[in-house]
Amino acid sequence: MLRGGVPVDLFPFFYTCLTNNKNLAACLEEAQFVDGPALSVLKRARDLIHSGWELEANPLYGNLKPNQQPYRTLVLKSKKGKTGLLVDHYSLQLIESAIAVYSDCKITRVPGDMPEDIDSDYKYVDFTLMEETLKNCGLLRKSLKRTAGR
Amino acid sequence: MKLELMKVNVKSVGWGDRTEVLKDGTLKVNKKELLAHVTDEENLKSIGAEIALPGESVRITPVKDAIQPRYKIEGCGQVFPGMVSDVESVGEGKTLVLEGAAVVTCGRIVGFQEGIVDMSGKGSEYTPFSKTCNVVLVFEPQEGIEVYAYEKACRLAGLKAAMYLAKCVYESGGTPDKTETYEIPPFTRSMNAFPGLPKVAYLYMLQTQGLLHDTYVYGIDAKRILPTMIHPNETMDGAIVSGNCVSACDKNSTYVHQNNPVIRSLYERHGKDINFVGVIITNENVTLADKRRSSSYAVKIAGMFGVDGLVISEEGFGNPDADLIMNCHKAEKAGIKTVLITDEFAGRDGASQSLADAAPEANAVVTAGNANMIVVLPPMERVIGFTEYVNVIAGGFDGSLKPDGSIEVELQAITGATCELGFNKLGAETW
Amino acid sequence: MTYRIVHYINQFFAGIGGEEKAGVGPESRNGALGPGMAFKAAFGNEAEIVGTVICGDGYFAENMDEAAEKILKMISDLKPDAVIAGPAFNAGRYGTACGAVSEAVSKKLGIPVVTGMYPENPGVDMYRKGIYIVETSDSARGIKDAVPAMAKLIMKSLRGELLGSPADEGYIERGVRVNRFNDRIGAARAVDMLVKKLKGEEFRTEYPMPVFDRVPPAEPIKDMKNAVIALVTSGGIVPKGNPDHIEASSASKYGTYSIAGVQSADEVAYATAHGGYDPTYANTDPNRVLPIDVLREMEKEGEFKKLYDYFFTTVGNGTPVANAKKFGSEIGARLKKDGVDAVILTST
Amino acid sequence: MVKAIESTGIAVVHICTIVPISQTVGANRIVPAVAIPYPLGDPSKSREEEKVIRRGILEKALEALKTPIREQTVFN
Repeated sequence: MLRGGVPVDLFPFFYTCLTNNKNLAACLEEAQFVDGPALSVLKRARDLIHSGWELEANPLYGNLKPNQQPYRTLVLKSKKGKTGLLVDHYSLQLIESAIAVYSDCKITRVPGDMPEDIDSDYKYVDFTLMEETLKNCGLLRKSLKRTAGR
Repeated sequence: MKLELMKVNVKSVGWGDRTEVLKDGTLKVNKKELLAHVTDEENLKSIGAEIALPGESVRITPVKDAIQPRYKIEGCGQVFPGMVSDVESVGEGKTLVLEGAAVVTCGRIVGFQEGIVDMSGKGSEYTPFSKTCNVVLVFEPQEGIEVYAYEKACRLAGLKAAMYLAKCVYESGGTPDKTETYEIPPFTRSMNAFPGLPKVAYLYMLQTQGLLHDTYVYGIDAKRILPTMIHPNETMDGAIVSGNCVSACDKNSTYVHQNNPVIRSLYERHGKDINFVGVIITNENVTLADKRRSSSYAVKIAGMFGVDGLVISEEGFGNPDADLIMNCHKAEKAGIKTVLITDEFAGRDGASQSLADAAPEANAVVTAGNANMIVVLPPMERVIGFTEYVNVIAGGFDGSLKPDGSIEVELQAITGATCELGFNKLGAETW
Repeated sequence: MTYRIVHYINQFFAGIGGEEKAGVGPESRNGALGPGMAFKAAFGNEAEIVGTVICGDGYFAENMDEAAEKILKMISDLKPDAVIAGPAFNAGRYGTACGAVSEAVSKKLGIPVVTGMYPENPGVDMYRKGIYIVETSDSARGIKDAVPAMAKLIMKSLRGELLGSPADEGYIERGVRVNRFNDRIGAARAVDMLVKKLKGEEFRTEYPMPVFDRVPPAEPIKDMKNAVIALVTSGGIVPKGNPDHIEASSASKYGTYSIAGVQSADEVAYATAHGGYDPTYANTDPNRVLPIDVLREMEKEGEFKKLYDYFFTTVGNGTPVANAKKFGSEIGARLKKDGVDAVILTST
Repeated sequence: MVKAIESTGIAVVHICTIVPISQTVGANRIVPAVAIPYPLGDPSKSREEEKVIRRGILEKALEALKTPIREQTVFN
């Protein structure tokens, strides 16, 4: 079986990407696109974690508040083969606390609620923050470009 | 390693024929020469230069970085190594400092970018850069260049300008008003220097999440480093440079890296209450594996040097809270006592959880304040930069720009307001 | 102008009677009554107690939502500018009622309100976040200190003055973070703190880690054979059909269901409402989460005396800490009242 | 929830799968459970065997309730 153009057996893990960012999804071999706010991405990830997936990257941003950034992209990994019901406790703890942070937020941003120009910037920054991780996990097919000074 | 900072006091800035510091402390700047020096036609369509002084009715936004003008006049290397100077190691010899001056760069890298510096009024109480005499550079990108190239061009232009100003002052015969000496001997000696005093190091966390959230050490993107030792004096020569454009309140601008208050405070107590043995830099990456690796490695270094205590400072919020807590937890488990410096995102009403992570070991925390607090900034007579973006800046929200020109924002929008290096007096308490 | 104030008190302070009268429902009377007389003196000409609303503590505890609604209506009918409740000192159910009434007044009427309690009153933990609770002593003997403190606070609020810190104003910490300028910069404070920590001297963190406000372990059960045990779960097991519509995640409520006579949480009568895990196993045999079957056996064998007649259930998945805490406080108060000795709480 | 109940003075034993989470929420008496979807059972066993497992966990829980402790304790 090929995944990202590479035989799966070469790696002990395979990865998946959950995102509500269309521009980012377009740069990936395969992405699970979530049509909804960032919180929906987190909840989808929680479901995956309960079925044995682990978070590759932290579910919170490093400098953007949930009430600013409408986009969220998560990379999860799974050990090859079926992992059954072994749940990664740390991932679960992280995703639950991230969900709590997002749910606590009084202002909810949804994709497309900003002027197009700024919306694209948010998509772009979401991409740049995950670019390195996506690359390392072999999920990235091409880079998202964005020119300055529109 | 010994470094002398030769400080020339700057009390005002004005344009002039020659770049120099007058007897009365006025920094005169030849605007044309300055602009010619920093020009970058390939990436920057235009560069404007303006002056903003403490107390003036001026707003600068969106501020990208602030840099203190410095220039090495003795010793190896030159300021901002690996960025605008050669990669040679710095931190030794003599460095001329224009104390009280700053180069402030202003450019819209992304549309939602924040960063307000008000030179007077309510906002000026919160930003450190209302107290400095600022030469403000305003950038417009060349058409068609990519965002990351634009960020880099802005970053380099600011550094060049800062170095240039200090260099001109030196060459025009500027004389220092005071000299500060910073010295820590080699480990073999420093380790035995003050028997009886606890050995203390500083664990210096750098924001390294990705483009527009990066920090550079000797020109290297710090997300690709393993935690390492750095001499505190190196930071004074600009070995650490900010490439961070997001979250104005708690991104560490290059200015605060150059003037790291933790390092200054540790030096102040050095030989009296503590034996300050060094600085460990570490990063704040996004993947869990990187976080685990870096926190374990950094604490291991601290352990190798047998330190008794660590001051740990964070940069940013959200997932870096996890790094902060890991660093703390692992250090305490290794028997090293820690004090953390962070800021809080407790919501506008202050009732939410301040940090995204917590540990019982984190029993000694200094806070730089709740960044969600709302402030109303009065209208200013002059605006440098672009205010139409204030409506969507990080701390702002729809309607934050009022018809009368005042803006209602979260503290987060104000540059350096909750600096997690502990640069300010702002804090928070439980009511 | 003279401000109009309404006072909320329980049956005891209204002079209706003690525990035997705790079941009386809400009523409204004109003017000041009981401790209201002391408030009246404290207010002088600035404010007037226009009415007193009374409710029995027992009645309130058993009919919380309905009682709060009725009381709120009585209060708003008196057109007050502000409300004072209690003080409740260390009376648990009275404190809970004062807290609930105060919170409702603050949220729904949007006027100033203050109550008073002893810090260990369970009402404090439940309501401190949303309202001002003046710290009082543990018994009614403290009335002479409580009244002026509460009066001062309410008058300040009425005049629109900003309230200062808990220490300055005498109220119990609400747990909100407020920015303040210190005398020294953060870095200097940090190094100072480290020096103290290294020397083993006392230091005070500026940000106490919230999650770790531990509760000391309760006393163990000495006589298990005579103990009443209650079953609580965050695994979301509910009577089939989920009659109270407990959410699959981020639950805003919990359910209380009778298991008197129930011998097993069988798949016919029970299912899970939890949205965070694969529900197949819990639905096939809900005893896997809510172990009624085995507990009944153990009860019969005399391992403990009795399984409490109700179980409490919610979905732990993504439920905000504040909600979980509120559920816990309410469940705890009820169990305490009913003489339950210990709780088995199961989570998935 | 555990903490709030215990703050009334009633002893609580928390039977849960993810012990670190239980520790974080401040439970004092913790008994580890089998797995998230079936904390007190095991679908791969027969119903009778499952009851034995369940009994074992619950007996441990009663034991925990009888044990005087001074700090957070996991009863394995």
